[in-house]
Amino acid sequence: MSYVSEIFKGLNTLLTGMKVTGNYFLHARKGAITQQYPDNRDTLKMFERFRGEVVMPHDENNEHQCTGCQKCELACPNGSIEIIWDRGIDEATGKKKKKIDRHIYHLGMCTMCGLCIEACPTDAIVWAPNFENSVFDRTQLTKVLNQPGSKVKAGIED
Amino acid sequence: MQTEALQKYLEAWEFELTFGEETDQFLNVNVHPHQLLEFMRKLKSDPETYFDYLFCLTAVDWESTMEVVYHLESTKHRHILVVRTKTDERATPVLDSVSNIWATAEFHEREAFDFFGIHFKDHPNLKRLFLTEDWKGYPLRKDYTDEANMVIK
Amino acid sequence: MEKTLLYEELKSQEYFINMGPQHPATHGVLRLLLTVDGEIIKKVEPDLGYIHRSIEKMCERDSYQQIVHLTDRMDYLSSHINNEAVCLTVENALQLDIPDRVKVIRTIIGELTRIASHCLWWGVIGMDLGALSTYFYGFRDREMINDIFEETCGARLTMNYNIPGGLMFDIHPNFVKRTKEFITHFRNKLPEYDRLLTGNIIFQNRMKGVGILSREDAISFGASGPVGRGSGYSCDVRKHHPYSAYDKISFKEALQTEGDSFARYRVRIDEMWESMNIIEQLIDNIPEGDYKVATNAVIKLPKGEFYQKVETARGELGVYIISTGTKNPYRMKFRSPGFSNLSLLNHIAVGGKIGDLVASMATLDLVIPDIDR
Amino acid sequence: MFLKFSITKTIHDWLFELMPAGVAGVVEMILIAVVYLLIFAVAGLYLVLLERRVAAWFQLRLGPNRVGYQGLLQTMADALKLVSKELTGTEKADKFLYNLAPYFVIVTSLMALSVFPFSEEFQAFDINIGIFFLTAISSIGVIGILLGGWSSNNKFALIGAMRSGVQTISYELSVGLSLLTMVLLTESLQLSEIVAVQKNGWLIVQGHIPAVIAFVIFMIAGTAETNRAPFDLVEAESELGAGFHTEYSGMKFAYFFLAEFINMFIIAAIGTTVFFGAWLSPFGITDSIPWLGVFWFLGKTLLLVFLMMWFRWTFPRLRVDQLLRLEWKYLLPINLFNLVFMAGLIWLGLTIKF
Repeated sequence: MSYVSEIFKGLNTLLTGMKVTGNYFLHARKGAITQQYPDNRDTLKMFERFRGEVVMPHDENNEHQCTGCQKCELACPNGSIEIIWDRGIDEATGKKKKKIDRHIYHLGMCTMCGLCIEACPTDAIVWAPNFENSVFDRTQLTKVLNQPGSKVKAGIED
Repeated sequence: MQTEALQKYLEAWEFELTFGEETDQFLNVNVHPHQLLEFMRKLKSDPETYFDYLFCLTAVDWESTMEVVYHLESTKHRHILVVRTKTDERATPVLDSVSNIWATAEFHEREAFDFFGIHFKDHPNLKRLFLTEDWKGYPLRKDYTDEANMVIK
Repeated sequence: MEKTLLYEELKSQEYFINMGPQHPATHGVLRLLLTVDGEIIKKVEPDLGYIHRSIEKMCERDSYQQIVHLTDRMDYLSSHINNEAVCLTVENALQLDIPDRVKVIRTIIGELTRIASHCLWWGVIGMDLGALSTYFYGFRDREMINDIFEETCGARLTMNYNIPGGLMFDIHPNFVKRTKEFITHFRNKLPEYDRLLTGNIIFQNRMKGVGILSREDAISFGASGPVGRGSGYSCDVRKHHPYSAYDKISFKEALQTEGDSFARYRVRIDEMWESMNIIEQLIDNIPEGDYKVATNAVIKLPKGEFYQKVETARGELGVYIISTGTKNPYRMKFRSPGFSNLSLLNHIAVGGKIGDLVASMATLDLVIPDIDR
Repeated sequence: MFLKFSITKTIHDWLFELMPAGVAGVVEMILIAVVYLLIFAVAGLYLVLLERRVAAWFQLRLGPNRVGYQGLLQTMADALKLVSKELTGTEKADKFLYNLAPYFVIVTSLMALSVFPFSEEFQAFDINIGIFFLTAISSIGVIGILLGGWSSNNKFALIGAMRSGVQTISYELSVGLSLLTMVLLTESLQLSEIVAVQKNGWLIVQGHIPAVIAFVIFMIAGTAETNRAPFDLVEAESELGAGFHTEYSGMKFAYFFLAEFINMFIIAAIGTTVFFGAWLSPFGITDSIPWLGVFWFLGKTLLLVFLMMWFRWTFPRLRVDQLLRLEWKYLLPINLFNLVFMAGLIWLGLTIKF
C-alpha cells in the first residue's frame, strides 16, 4: 500500500509546487519585477549615495574646491586619478601656491571603492549618480574633472 | 587546552621545538623539517591535542628562507596551534607533504607549490593548480618579476 | 576464446569530458576534467586559475585601506563580510576600540549579505536542477537587499563599506525601515521556497543521498560553512570564535547530520531563518555613537602576525597578515572557504551520475573568484 | 485514398474538373502539403512566442514585447535571424548524417499533424489506423536526435542522444498503453470514429476513473516523449550545455527547436482528440456552427500545451536513472493494471454515457 500512498504523496508535492507558480502566473500583470530600462529613463532615479562616477562640482563662478593636495591620487588603489599641477601665485596673498592644471580621472580603471572621496579634505570631488557610462571608444573614459578656465575657490585650504 | 598548558604538553614530547613569543595571537611552534611529518601525525593522533582541522596552510618567502605555516584547530578541544617549518633551500625547497594526514592539505600544498615553488614529498598530485604548466617562476616569491603583468607602485 | 573477444569489444571505455570553463553549471570559469564511464563519474579534477588575479600579491603593495576593496572581488556574494574580515584583522592588530554601533551595523549588514547570497544560491540550485523559475524568485528577494545596500553605501555588490576603524559613512536614515520591510516580506516568501522546491518529490530524489560527505571527511577536507554543517560538524565561526556583535546575540547554529546534498540545502534554508532572527534582534537597538574611530592616514601595523576568522555565506574565511611594521603587509593570505570546499568535490562526486555532480556542485555553492583569488 | 474533403469540396471538384484525375490528385496533395506547412511553420513560431510569454509570466517578467504589438512579431524576427545565420558545424562530424538529422525530426513532426481532426471537415487524412500511425510516427523523431547527437562528434551531444534513445523507447510504451486503454472504449483506431464515439460524452467522462489515470500517465509520458522539462535530459542545459544540438546552428538548429514545439502541440492534440472530444464543443453548445470546431480543438489543445508549459517552469529535472525508474516501476505497472481495469469496466458496462 505504501506504493500507492507514495505516488499520491509525490503527486501532491508536485501540485503544491504548481500552485506556487500558478499563483504567480495569475498575478503576472502587476507582479513583474523587471524594468523596461531605456523606456523608464525619465522616472529612473538612483539613490543619492549611488556610486556612478567621480565628478568635481563647480559653482556658478566656475570655481571648484580642489587644492591639488593629491591625497586622492595617493588613496586610489589602482591609479585612476592623476593630478597635473604646478605652482602658481595666489592672488589674495601673493604667495606661491600649489594649483591644479588638470585633474584626470580614468573611469575605465575605477573600481568605485570611494577611497578618494573619503580622503579628500576639501570635499572637492563627489559621487555622481550617473550610471550610463558606456562609450564607443575607451579613450572617452578618461575624463578631466576640472572645467577649463576654472580655479580654486577662495579660502579653501587643505 | 589553554596556550600555556598546550605549550607545556608539547614540550614534553621528544621533538626539537622552539616556541613563539607570548604576545602572539596563537601558540606558535617551530619544528625542524625532518621532524615535521612525525610531529604532525602525533598532533593529530594524540587524544590530548587532537588537531584534526587544518584550516590554513600557507608559505612565506623570508628572502633567505622559505617557511610553511600550518594553522591547526581541534574540533574537540577548540584550541589552535600554529606550526611553522623553515627551510634554507630556496631553489627547490623540499618538505614533507601532510596531505595524508589532512585531506585539505592536498589542494593547499598544490597552491603553495604553484606560487612558492615548494615541493612536497609524497604528494599525490603535485602540479600547477592555478597557473599553466609551462609558467616560469613562482609569482608570490619576493624576487619574482614580471614586467608585463605586474603593476608596481 | 571468441567469448572473451566479444567481451573485450563490449567493455565500456572511460572517456574524458571537459566541463567548463564555459559551462552553465560551473557558475563561472571553473574547468572540471571529468573521467566518465557512460554516465557514471570516475574522477573529477578541477582546473583553476582562469580568473586568478593574485590578490595576495597585490595586497603586498597596497596600503591597508586599499586592501579592503580588493576583498570585494574575492567572494563577491559576501563582499561585506570579506571587508569586515580584513578590517577586523587590522583593528585587532592596532588594538582599536571599535564603537558598538559599528559592530551592530556590521553584523546586520553581514547577515543581510548572507541572506542575499543564499537567495541567489537558492535561485541557482533550482536552475541547475532544471527548475528555472526559482532563479527569478530568488533574485526578487535578493534585489530588495541590494537596494538596501545601494541606498546605504552606494554600491550593490562590491560594497567597500568598511574601512579599518569602522564604516565609511553612517547608515542611511531609511535603512532600518527598509530592513524591517524586507524581513516581513521575506518571512512570507521563505515558506514559498519550501513549497516550490524543498518539498518537491523530484527535487528530493535528486538531492537525498547524493554527494554524501561524512563528518570525519568534512573536517579532514577542511569543509566549512553550510557544507561542514550539513555533515553534522559544528563549524560556525560566529559561535566558536565570535566577532563583531555575535557574542551579544542568541542564535542557533543550523546543523544537519545526513551529510548529503539535501542536508546542505536544509542548512542554508535554516540559516536564512536564523539570519532573519539575528537581524530582528539587532535592528531595533542599534546603539548611538560614532560610526568610526579615527586612524592614521597611513596605517602601519605592528610587527607580527594576525589571523582573523569570519563566517561568510560560504564558510570560514581566514585573513592572515604577516606584518614587518611597514605600511604594507609583508604577506597576506586569504584562506577562502570555496577553495577547501572545492577540494572535496572529487570525493563526493565519484560514483554518481553527471546529474549528481551538478547537484552536489550546486550545494557546495562555489564562487569561482573566491577560489581563484 | 482516405481523403475526406467537404469544406474544400469546391476546390476538390474544380481541380478534378480541370485536369485528369491522376494529375488532380497529385496537385491536391501538394496543395494540402503547402497549406499544412505554412500553417504549422507559423503555428510553431507562435508556440515559441507563447512559451516565452508564459514563462515570463511565471517568472515575474514581461517577456518579449518589443517587436510588433506585444511582441507578436518577435519569433518571426528570430526566425529571420536564424535563416540568415551561418551554418557552422564540427569539422570531424559525419557530414551526411549530421545534415540529415534535423530533417528527420521536423518531417516526422509535420507528418503527424496531418491526421488530426481539426473540425468535422478539416482533416487531411482520416486513416483507419490513426492512433497507431501517430504513435509510430512520433517515435521516429528520436532517430533524428540520435543521429544528430552521434554524428556531431561531440561528447555532450552523444550523451544527450543516448539519453534521448533510452527515454523515448521507454516512454513510448506508456504513451501507447494509455492510448490503448482509451481505444478499448472507442473500439476503433480511426480518429474520426473516436470523435464520433465522444458525441455521447468525452472519453475522459465516459471512462471516468481509468480514463483520468490514463490521461495523467499520458501527459507525463507525453511530456517525456517530447523531451521537455522535467524530462529534458536530452538537452539538460546545466549538465550537457545544449545536449544533442550543441553543434547545430542557424536553420538546422531552428528545425530542432521548431520540431520540439510542434511535438508538444502534437502530444496535446492527441490528448485533445482522445480524451477531450477533439472539435466537439462541451455539451454540444455550438453544434450548429461546424466551423467553430477548429476553435474548440485549438482551445483545448492550447490548454494542454499550457499545462505542459506549467510543468516545465515549475519542476526540476529528473536524473536519468530516476527517469527510467519512474517509467518501469510506476507508470508501466499502473498502466497495465489500468488497461485491465478499463476492460473490466467495459465488460460490466460501467462506463458513463449520455
